[in-house]
Amino acid sequence: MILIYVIGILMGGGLLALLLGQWNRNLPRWIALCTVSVGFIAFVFFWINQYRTVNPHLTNTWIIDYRHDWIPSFGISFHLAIDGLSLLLLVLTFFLGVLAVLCSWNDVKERVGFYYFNLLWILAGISGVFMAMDLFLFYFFWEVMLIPMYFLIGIWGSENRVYAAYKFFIFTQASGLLMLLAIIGLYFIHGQNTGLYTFNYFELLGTVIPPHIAFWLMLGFMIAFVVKLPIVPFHTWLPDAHSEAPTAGSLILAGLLLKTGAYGILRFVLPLFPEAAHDLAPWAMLFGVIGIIYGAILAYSQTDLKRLVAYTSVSHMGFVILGIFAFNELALQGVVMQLVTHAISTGALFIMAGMLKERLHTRNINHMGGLWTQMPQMGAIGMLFAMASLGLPGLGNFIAEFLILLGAFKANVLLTIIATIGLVFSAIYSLRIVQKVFLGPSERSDHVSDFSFREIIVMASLTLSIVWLGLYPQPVINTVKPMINKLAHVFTPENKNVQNSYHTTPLSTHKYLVKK
Amino acid sequence: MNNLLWLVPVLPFAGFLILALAGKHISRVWVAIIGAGSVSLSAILVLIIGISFLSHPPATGYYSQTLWTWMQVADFNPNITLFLDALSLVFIFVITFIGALIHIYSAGFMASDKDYSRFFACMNLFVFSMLLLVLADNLLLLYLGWEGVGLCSYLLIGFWYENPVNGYAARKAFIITRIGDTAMAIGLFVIFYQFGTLAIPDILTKAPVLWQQGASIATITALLLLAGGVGKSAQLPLQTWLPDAMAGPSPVSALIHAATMVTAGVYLIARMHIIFQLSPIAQMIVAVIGAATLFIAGFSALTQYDIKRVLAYSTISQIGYMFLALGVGAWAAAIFHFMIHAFFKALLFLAAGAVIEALHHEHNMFKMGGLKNKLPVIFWTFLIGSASLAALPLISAGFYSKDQILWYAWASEGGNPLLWFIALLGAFITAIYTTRMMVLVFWGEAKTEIGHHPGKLMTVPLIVLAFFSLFAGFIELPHNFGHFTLFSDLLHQVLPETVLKAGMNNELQFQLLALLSTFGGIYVAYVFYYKQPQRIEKLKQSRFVMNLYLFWFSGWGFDKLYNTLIVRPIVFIANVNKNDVVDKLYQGVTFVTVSLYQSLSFTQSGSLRWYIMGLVIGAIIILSMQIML
Amino acid sequence: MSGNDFFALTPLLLLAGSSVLVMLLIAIKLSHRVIQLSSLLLFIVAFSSLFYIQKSLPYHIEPLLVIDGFSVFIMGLIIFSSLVVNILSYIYFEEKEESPKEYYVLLFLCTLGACVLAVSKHFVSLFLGLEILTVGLYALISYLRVRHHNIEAGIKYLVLAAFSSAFLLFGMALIYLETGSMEFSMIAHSLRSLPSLSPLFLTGLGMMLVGVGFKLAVVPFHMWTADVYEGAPAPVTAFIATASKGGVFAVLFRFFIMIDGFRFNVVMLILMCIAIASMIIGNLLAVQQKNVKRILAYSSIAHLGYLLVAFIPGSVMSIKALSFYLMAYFITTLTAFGIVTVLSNKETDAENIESYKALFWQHPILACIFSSALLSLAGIPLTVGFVGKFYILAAGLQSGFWITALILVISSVIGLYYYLRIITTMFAGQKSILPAEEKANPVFYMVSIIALSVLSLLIIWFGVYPSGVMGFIEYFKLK
Amino acid sequence: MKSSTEIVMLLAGLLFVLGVAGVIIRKNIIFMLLSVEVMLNASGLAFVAAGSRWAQPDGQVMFIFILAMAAAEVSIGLALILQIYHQHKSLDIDKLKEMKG
Repeated sequence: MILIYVIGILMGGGLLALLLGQWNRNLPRWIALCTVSVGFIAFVFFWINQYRTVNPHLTNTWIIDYRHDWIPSFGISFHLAIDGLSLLLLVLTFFLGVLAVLCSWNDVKERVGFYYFNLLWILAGISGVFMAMDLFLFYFFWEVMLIPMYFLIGIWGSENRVYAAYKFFIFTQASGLLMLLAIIGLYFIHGQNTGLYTFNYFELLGTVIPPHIAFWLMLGFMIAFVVKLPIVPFHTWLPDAHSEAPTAGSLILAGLLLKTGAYGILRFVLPLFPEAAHDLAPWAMLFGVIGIIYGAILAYSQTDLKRLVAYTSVSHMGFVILGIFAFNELALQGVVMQLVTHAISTGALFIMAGMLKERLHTRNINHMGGLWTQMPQMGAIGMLFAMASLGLPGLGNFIAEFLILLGAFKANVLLTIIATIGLVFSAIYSLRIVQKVFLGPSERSDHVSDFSFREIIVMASLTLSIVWLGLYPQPVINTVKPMINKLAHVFTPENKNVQNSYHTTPLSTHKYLVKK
Repeated sequence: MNNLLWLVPVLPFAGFLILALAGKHISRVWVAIIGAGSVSLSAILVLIIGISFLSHPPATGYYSQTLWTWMQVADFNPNITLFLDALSLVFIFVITFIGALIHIYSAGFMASDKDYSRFFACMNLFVFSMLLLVLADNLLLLYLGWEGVGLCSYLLIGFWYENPVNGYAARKAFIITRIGDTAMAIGLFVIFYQFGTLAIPDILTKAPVLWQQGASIATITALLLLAGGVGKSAQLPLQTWLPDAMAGPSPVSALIHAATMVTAGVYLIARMHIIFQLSPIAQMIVAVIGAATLFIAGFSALTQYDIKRVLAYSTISQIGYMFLALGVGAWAAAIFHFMIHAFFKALLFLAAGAVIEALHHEHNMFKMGGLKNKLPVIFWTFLIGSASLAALPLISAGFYSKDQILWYAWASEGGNPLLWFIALLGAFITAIYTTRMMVLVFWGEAKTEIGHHPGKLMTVPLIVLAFFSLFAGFIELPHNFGHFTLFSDLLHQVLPETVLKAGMNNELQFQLLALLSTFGGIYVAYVFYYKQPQRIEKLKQSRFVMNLYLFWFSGWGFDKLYNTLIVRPIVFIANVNKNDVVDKLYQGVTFVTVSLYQSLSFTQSGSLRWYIMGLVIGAIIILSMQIML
Repeated sequence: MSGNDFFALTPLLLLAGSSVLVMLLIAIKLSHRVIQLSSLLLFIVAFSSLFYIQKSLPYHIEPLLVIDGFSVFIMGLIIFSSLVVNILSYIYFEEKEESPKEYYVLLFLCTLGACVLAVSKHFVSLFLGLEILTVGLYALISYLRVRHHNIEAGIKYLVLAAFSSAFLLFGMALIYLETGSMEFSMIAHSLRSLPSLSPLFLTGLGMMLVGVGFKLAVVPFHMWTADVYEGAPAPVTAFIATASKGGVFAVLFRFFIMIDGFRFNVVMLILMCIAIASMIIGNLLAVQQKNVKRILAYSSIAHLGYLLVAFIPGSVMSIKALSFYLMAYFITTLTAFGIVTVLSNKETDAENIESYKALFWQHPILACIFSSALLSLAGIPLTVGFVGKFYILAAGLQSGFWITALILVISSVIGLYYYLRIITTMFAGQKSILPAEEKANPVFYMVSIIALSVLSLLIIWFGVYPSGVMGFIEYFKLK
Repeated sequence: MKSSTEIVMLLAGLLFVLGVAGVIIRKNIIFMLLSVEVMLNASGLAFVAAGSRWAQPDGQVMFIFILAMAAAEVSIGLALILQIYHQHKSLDIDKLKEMKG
């Protein structure tokens, strides 16, 4: 039930903020803060409990399962369930949610109620995406998070916001609709095979799909996820959306929305279409590597700080796709780490870009420089996160990238080597950020203030998290371990051979097994 | 006492944390005390641990201490484990001991800097990372230290960040070393999939079992690790960053870019020596790289006018010697040279720093001169350092370490006459540029007024280092000259002994030749720079010599080469593609949509007759489809 | 005709009677307000009579009419939309027209025509219903006769409608000639005995498609749509977009079901082409359109294309999907035009997109209602439009019509752009400092807004919890 | 099929096409309406012919409906035309192009 309550609290809090925002400007942000904090605390406690009590080698990976009929005539149910991966991402969602509320504390001055309404509803949609175990419901939440995001960018963004909002919405919507087609296709294939028409994820897992159809259905799912992720060449919405969105919007976009794409691939594409995914793997990895390099080169040439960071996201997400399609436990664990650490490090960079914008009224790094003198704290933190972004050992991103590359090396040596070269490029652009913003001769004579107390809280929590993840990532690894193990199990070569002997038996108790 | 090992890196780290978090609120004295004190404490601790390690050597030859499991994924489970054996003992001794001296020196040197606490924070962080590097039990932890020292090097080179040139040098250093690191990371992948572990002891035991002598996988792995070492140790072809790195404060150059970090490559190769031994080709390449580097860096050093750049090129060249030694299988000799080099090069940099500060930040040697009497302490310590660098026979420590390398370059299994000859030539050049530097700085007439004299905090470390530069060599004497092998005995617990070719016993001749080359070099420099400086001017009139001079001066044109081949094309592509060519695709889609809209909207002309026409045409199409199909 | 026949025809009789009654009320010079309220009451009575006759379903009145679950459902939709249009009409006509009363008579007649279409199963009743509807619409469209646009729209609609009616009639005549019957089931019967389809029959079917296609405003018979929507008074536009199309679509569907037209590959191919062209061209035409009424017109072309996507498979799922989507489309379109109506002032309709600027900050409620309608038209979740679109895709994919489904998806992305454009306009700009203008009829204004709020709540309610409605539709299955 | 039906149907078709051509060609609204009437009557004729083929009265019933409908249409049409003339002082259909795009 906690799952329902969480979504309910977020949506309710949003409505409350909207209504009370009419007559008090301060109330909405306190409501938002309380709402998100409650969710965060609830999930952290839940996680700690879970972590203590549950054995990571357990076969049943599901922690909570809640189900209620929704549209029975279509076999659609309001089915929420979480396993380690979902739990982890939910904790992340609420963590960044709290930060998003905090970092827009003074940023937003107009239409405060509506702003926090949108913020909370985005979080609700994202939480829903991470919990939904009914494909229809999943799509539902997938789209629900878009509209408030559209408003967030379109109303509170900077100069070019309308264009960015359109672009964001149309890209994600177009790809999402293709996924809807694939979902319905899967629904009918499953129904025609078994006579049971349902959108239930667990039922659909065992669907026997003719290979050529499976490939197209998988592409339908993939397109939605790779646009969200994003993978070159579907990435062009991202720099615009990120750079035009308000700080909290960029934070949520980079920290959470992109993660839903990776989550979707892990949760749906691989288990539902293992063989098609297997066929796609070399291409997916290739595009991942192209993304790594291409994103990095583009990041290097940007002069708009937020745009620059946005392109680094493209580069980092290339690692994610590379890792996912390496299909082994190392890489997949790396991917999960990458999701978490990228959310933190890129989120921090966006927050910092927002703070700089607030102080300097520009995002152009050519107009910055020498800020260390006046803002040593921000300089140090900025340096730290630039280092995180280039994958410095000891910080979380390194663990993620190293595990991904280590895993991917097993799958494809050549591509991994090229991807590793991407690390050099990441050093180039990260150091460029530091150099242009904080180092060099001071460009300004007026006073620029360093962190305020609220900002220190925000940045300190991010810093602690990234260092913690860099030095002791085991809690994260253990939490997702059962899920990842199961997933990796599907793709181990020995298993494939075993599978061939299963050839004639259409039904098997194991949900993730590959069937021909 | 061994179980206090964790404190050795933790002390400087604690210093870093205190200075980083509260540096603004601590007085400068306390900053110095915390900064230098933490490293000094750790140096003392190392002494204690070292004594206990030597007096009660562990049965396995090493001592390891697991702090916690870093992560555990599938069969990949690196720990945060510290690992102490003879090799790492030597390194942590050098790091903490020289580190402490340099910290003390810095307390005086940086006294007037506004970012005092930031400097010490970074220095402490560096010591921590470097200790982690050499104490790491597995390659991943080593990599952590490896990148950590890179970060600190970056931070400290660019310490005076207001000047963009420093920032550029810092970035160059970081990025070029990162190229090597990347190759090393790939090497780690290979190792992991070959041995299923990254723990160094396991790798070293498994390698000879799993791999054939001369197996190509061994070569590949060794070369990938070598690439890492080459980057960090500024060897050919990744040597270009080190001369620029001199933009940092002199203590930084002394600690990071002379004594410790740049020798990390030497440490790595020595640490993974079994893999290198399995691949004679790779080992040969190490030797060749070392020889080529020492040669070209020597010539470049000859032409510099910036005192720190001379020292930088000389560092590259000296590390070349160490690589050469590693390559020919003279493992202990390489480590010995590392230690001696750490002493005298740290000394030289610190003394140079004192000179530079005394002369109002004047780096140009040609504007110095006549300091012999004005800065006597500096002069004498610098002289001792130079003697060691030039390997002045018998009395300097440098002679003992370098002579060993020269001998092994000829006589060991992997050695050959060509390598030996290059090394000898290198020694000759070393003597020339060292003497040139001495002459230009300390003799002749004074060209710049002296500002303030170095205080006690600065001179005491110089004197201590000078002492070691003179006498540290006596712990390892040549076979025909006392045959005192304290140091190599210690190291041979870890590293294999050097195998000599058959029938090599005429070591004396080679020592004499080395001696000759040193004195020859000193004489040449004496003639050209002291006796008849006009000869140089005369030589420079020749076009060829001038071009050669400029070529050497620019570090053999490597910077230019890399700029044209790699940097410029990438920057060009990046700038051309700034607006993302992929986006054009989507703009094209938009354009098509809008043009379709415009042409369709043209059909909505508002004319009823046109609408009727449309209706009729539609009807005709439908009817003809009905009937035709 | 027996008593039972009359019983079954209660809704139609009520509608017909209402028109006479209203005429009488006008004759005794009652005020506009009274006329409006009484006609509202009569619509409610007619609507509730639908529940009343349910028990006796299905009921055939040979040979012309059949009253079954499907027709009752469609009639319900039609009467409901007329009811809403009726509510919206008061404030619209009160300030623009000195004699607005006869409007209600025409509205009843048009509703009657549309309802007759929904129950007809014979060419004669089809023709009658269609013409009652169309002739009434001519007058409604040009009701504000002093406005140039109204008259222009009226004459365009008149000429084209008559022209296409001629096609329809000629087509019917050909089919009658070939099959010897004008009753759908008899036609089906005689078709079954024929070895192959004769060209005359096919020609007839084709010509009928032209006629019906015009009424539905599908490509290539769509060109009148924008002009008529723009020119007609906003409430009438709402009526054209909903009730008139719903009736025609119902009869087309019944015709195809009864003659089992889904087996004629050529016809289906043509319908597919029409569907595809409607979706693409309809959406493209709206891309940069500045006039909101025209945007909604073009979007209605696309939506009819979507409906055809569900129509083509002709499966059981199709019926449900069509019913659901028609309902979704009705509610949404009524809401959208309702907003246009409410925002219109005495001189002009609120059709320029610029007049919606900063609406969100001036009339947040109206803006929210309009946004919900637009998002529903765009098919975004949380709205009924999404469930409808999902239903259509499901119906299409169930029978393997991937191409039409794919085109639907792609074209709805284009559609998204212009819906978003309106929404963006509403959110753009700042709150103006001008005081809100005084409304002439605050009570009716409030009533209209309440009605629209209810509609938009329905949009969201059905979007979040569609299973109730789905069960309801299931209950009204055809046959 | 009886040959007389065929001939009548041909005539109806011819009339229909004539009507279509008339609507397309004429620019005067009144003539356009007239042409539409021709088309409608052609359809009526076709119904009569079809009814006679099957010896049913239905075709003629339909014809009467068509007549009634045509009359209603023309009456509204003429009213509109009056209004147009009133506003535009012209019956040229090509001048009625205020709405487009």
